[in-house]
Amino acid sequence: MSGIETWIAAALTLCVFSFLYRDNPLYRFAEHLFVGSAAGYLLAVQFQNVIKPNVIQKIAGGDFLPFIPLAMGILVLGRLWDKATPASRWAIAFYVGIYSGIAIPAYLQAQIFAQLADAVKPFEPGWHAINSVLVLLGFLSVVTYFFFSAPHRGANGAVARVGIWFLMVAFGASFGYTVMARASLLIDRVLFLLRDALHVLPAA
Amino acid sequence: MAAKRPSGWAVRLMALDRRVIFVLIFLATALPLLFPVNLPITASPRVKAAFDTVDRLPAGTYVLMSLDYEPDIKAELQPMSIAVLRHCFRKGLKPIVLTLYPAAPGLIERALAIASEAEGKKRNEDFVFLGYKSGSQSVILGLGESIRTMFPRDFWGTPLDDIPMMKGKNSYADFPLVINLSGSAIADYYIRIAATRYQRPMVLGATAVMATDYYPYLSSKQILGLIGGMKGAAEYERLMDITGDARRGMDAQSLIHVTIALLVILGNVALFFTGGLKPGGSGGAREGTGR
Amino acid sequence: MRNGPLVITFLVATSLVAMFFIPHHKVQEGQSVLLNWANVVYAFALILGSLTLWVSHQKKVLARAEGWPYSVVTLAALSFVTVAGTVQGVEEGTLVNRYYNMVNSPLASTMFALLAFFIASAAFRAFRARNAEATLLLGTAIVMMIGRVSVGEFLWSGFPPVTEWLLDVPNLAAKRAIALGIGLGAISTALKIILGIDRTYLGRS
Amino acid sequence: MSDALNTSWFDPARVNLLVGLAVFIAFLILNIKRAKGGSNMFIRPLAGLKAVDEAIGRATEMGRPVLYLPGLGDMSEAGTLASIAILGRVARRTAEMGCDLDVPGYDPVATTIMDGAARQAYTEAGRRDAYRPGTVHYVTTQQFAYVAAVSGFMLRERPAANIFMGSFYAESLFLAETGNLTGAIQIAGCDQVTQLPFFVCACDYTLLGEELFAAGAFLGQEPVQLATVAAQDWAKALAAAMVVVSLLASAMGHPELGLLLQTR
Repeated sequence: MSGIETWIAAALTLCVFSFLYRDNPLYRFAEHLFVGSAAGYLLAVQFQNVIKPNVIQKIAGGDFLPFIPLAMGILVLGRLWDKATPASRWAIAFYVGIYSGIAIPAYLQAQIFAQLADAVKPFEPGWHAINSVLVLLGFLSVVTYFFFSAPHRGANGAVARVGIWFLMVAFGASFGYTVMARASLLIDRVLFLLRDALHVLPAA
Repeated sequence: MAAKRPSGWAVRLMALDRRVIFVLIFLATALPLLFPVNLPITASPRVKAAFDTVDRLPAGTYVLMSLDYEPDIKAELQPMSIAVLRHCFRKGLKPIVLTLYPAAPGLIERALAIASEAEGKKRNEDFVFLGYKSGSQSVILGLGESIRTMFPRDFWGTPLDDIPMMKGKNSYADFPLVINLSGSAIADYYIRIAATRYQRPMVLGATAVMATDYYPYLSSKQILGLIGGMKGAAEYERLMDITGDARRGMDAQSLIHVTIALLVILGNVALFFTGGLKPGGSGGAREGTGR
Repeated sequence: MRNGPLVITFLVATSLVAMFFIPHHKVQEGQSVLLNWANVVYAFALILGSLTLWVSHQKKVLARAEGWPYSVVTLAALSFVTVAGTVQGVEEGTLVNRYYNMVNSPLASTMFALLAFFIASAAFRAFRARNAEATLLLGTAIVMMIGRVSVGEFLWSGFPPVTEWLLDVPNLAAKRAIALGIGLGAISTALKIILGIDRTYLGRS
Repeated sequence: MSDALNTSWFDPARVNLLVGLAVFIAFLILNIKRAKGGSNMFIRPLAGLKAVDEAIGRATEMGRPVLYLPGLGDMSEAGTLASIAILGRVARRTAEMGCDLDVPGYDPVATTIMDGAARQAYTEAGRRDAYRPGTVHYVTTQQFAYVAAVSGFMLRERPAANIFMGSFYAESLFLAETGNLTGAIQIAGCDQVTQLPFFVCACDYTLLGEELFAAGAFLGQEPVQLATVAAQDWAKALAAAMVVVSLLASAMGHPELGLLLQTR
């Protein structure tokens, strides 16, 4: 980036940081700039990567199949007028059909079978077996916690309570672990301000 | 409420303005950057495994590198790219670099410039940058068949056939190692396609949050090493004996973590002295986990 | 006709489920055609959304509503980036790419970096050892935070293996159970739509 | 592809998935029959959902809006599909109570669909005229631009209740902390495991993981919807039993059972 571009980037960085003090005109400016720029960028990317190659260029090349999605796309725009809204449902129905159809095998394979296949791996010998048993107990107790058809009372309640302990340790671990990633991002931004914009730190 | 009168300092501490916390965090970030003490860094087994995998390759080996991240998470992955590229260059390996994100080429161009300058290497003699291609998963599949179909020209517009070092290199089979440094599900695609379907040895770099999700692939040997986040990059820099942005940030990383941990402890001490720890006591956020 | 959309959803969805089990190349090609069509529908929905975004800010400007000058900023950025990006493209070296690196990218990464501050304030305010469960959560979080950085290793060499154990054992157990439940919940949600039990998406009950 | 074109009409490696799906559909049909036959379908109460009514009530009293955030998932995320169903219920309540609702959208298709769902809810409550165009409105499909806009809304409009339902990612803590600052009642439901700790910390009530998918059924209390939750429970029990049985079998020297779960 050139000098001016670096300064603009630094100024916008500070506008966002000012949000930590409180909402203020600088943040509000950055927010509105960001919304407009992001929406525009997405439109341009969709035009360049989807509409141009998949519709315009294909139709220009004599392939008329893309008229089908084009027609559905125009139906979606029908939402702008009350009268055309029912027609837009056909396109929505197609789109929802696609993604609910994809979701079923995808979740079945990645979330259910993959997890279960991992859960039934035979225990390793020695110390590792203790960990494997703990993972199994944790798994069963958390599954019990998520049982909706039975109230959390009696034996069911007791097992569910163990499940909560496992959940809390998992949440604590996730929280602690995520701190690391977020701190890295902050370090990078402060490094940018101190080194690239203000030159307080020597260049790498 | 407890029988004893809540201590004044404890009550004030509990009502601490969050902006005070923000200032503390900012100082914990900026001070170590300005005045580094260089706390020791030891490499974890997973990063060591990644390093060793690259280190074992004989000079002249071609490595396929896919660097897939956009500027907003560059903090975690850009230092990693630079460190791994420098390692390849130092060992005389030949990285062929590409990206599947439209906003990434600028970052990668910079990483290549820094790494090649530091190790004295030249474009199209020691490395090739293919640039960006849209279609993520289909590109990863396509690389198994023909790199030239996916990337007819390099990033700067030179046809691949005019680059002597690309001669005879056209699919996964020509690369004894695939390296993917990724901030998204692209990592899954490479594991599924390059590492599993095409049986390529693979090293993965990911953000810290993603990293734990990929441990199972290490035990199944689908990936041979895993570099997680800025910390992983710092460990890699340590193994290389170089100092990059990741290592520069590690003191700050430690101090931020310690500050947050101390804040949690302080909050609980204050809560204790206001009697809030008694059952039904006041203070703290309302909680409910849907039980 | 009224049930037409329901029939469309059912037919499209069941064919996609079936395609998952049929590796025949023609079927797989058919699937990519359908996915391509869905991408086009998405692009038009994005145009629709952007139009409504435009209209809502335009209204604010015309009515001189509170904060209308900010809406001018949104409208200006939206029109500039859309026009430049559509005409010239968004690749490296284009105007929009420079603009993206100067505006979008620092804004996004700084917003992202603010999370470090919020994580600290949330930890201070909400991590209170009020009961056994809350104590477990905050204890684990502290061990993880200290244990995974240099200062932790410096204090006690046992920290890194403890953090690994926390991730590999209790964390794995809980996440696995949650994943199973989410998988089943997701499948049943999708089935409800396919079978017409849930019609909210069509604006029906 | 270097391998020849595939011309087979069934992938034998996926037969186990097909069986799994068939079993689940069978569970679903059985339970729907039970429900229609008048069996009492019990679902244990979810504290977070009982609080939804209370939160809308409070917002009405204070004359401030309810903010409903549908998550940052697209239509391929089941969390988004669940969120659409929940929005239908929430909109119905705000319509009945005469409370202002605001739904900023992230995914353009989901936004279009949710606009239809909310409009319908107002019509059913007999308050069609009260539905303000722009109640459900598209913001942008860029994570932190969306966050910037929603945080600004929270601080300026001060909604009395923030309801987060759907797939949330890194923005979870940003939004929940900002909402906490404004003193709103916050109820969250999220299917992204890594984000749950942040919601648990910063919100008053959190639906964990799959509770999000049961929420629509719970709010409606219609027998057929509840039956789908019961079917999920049956499947969970079956899965847990399979894990235990195959571990026992492999301990006795028969690891084959576990291999049935391998997929490709």
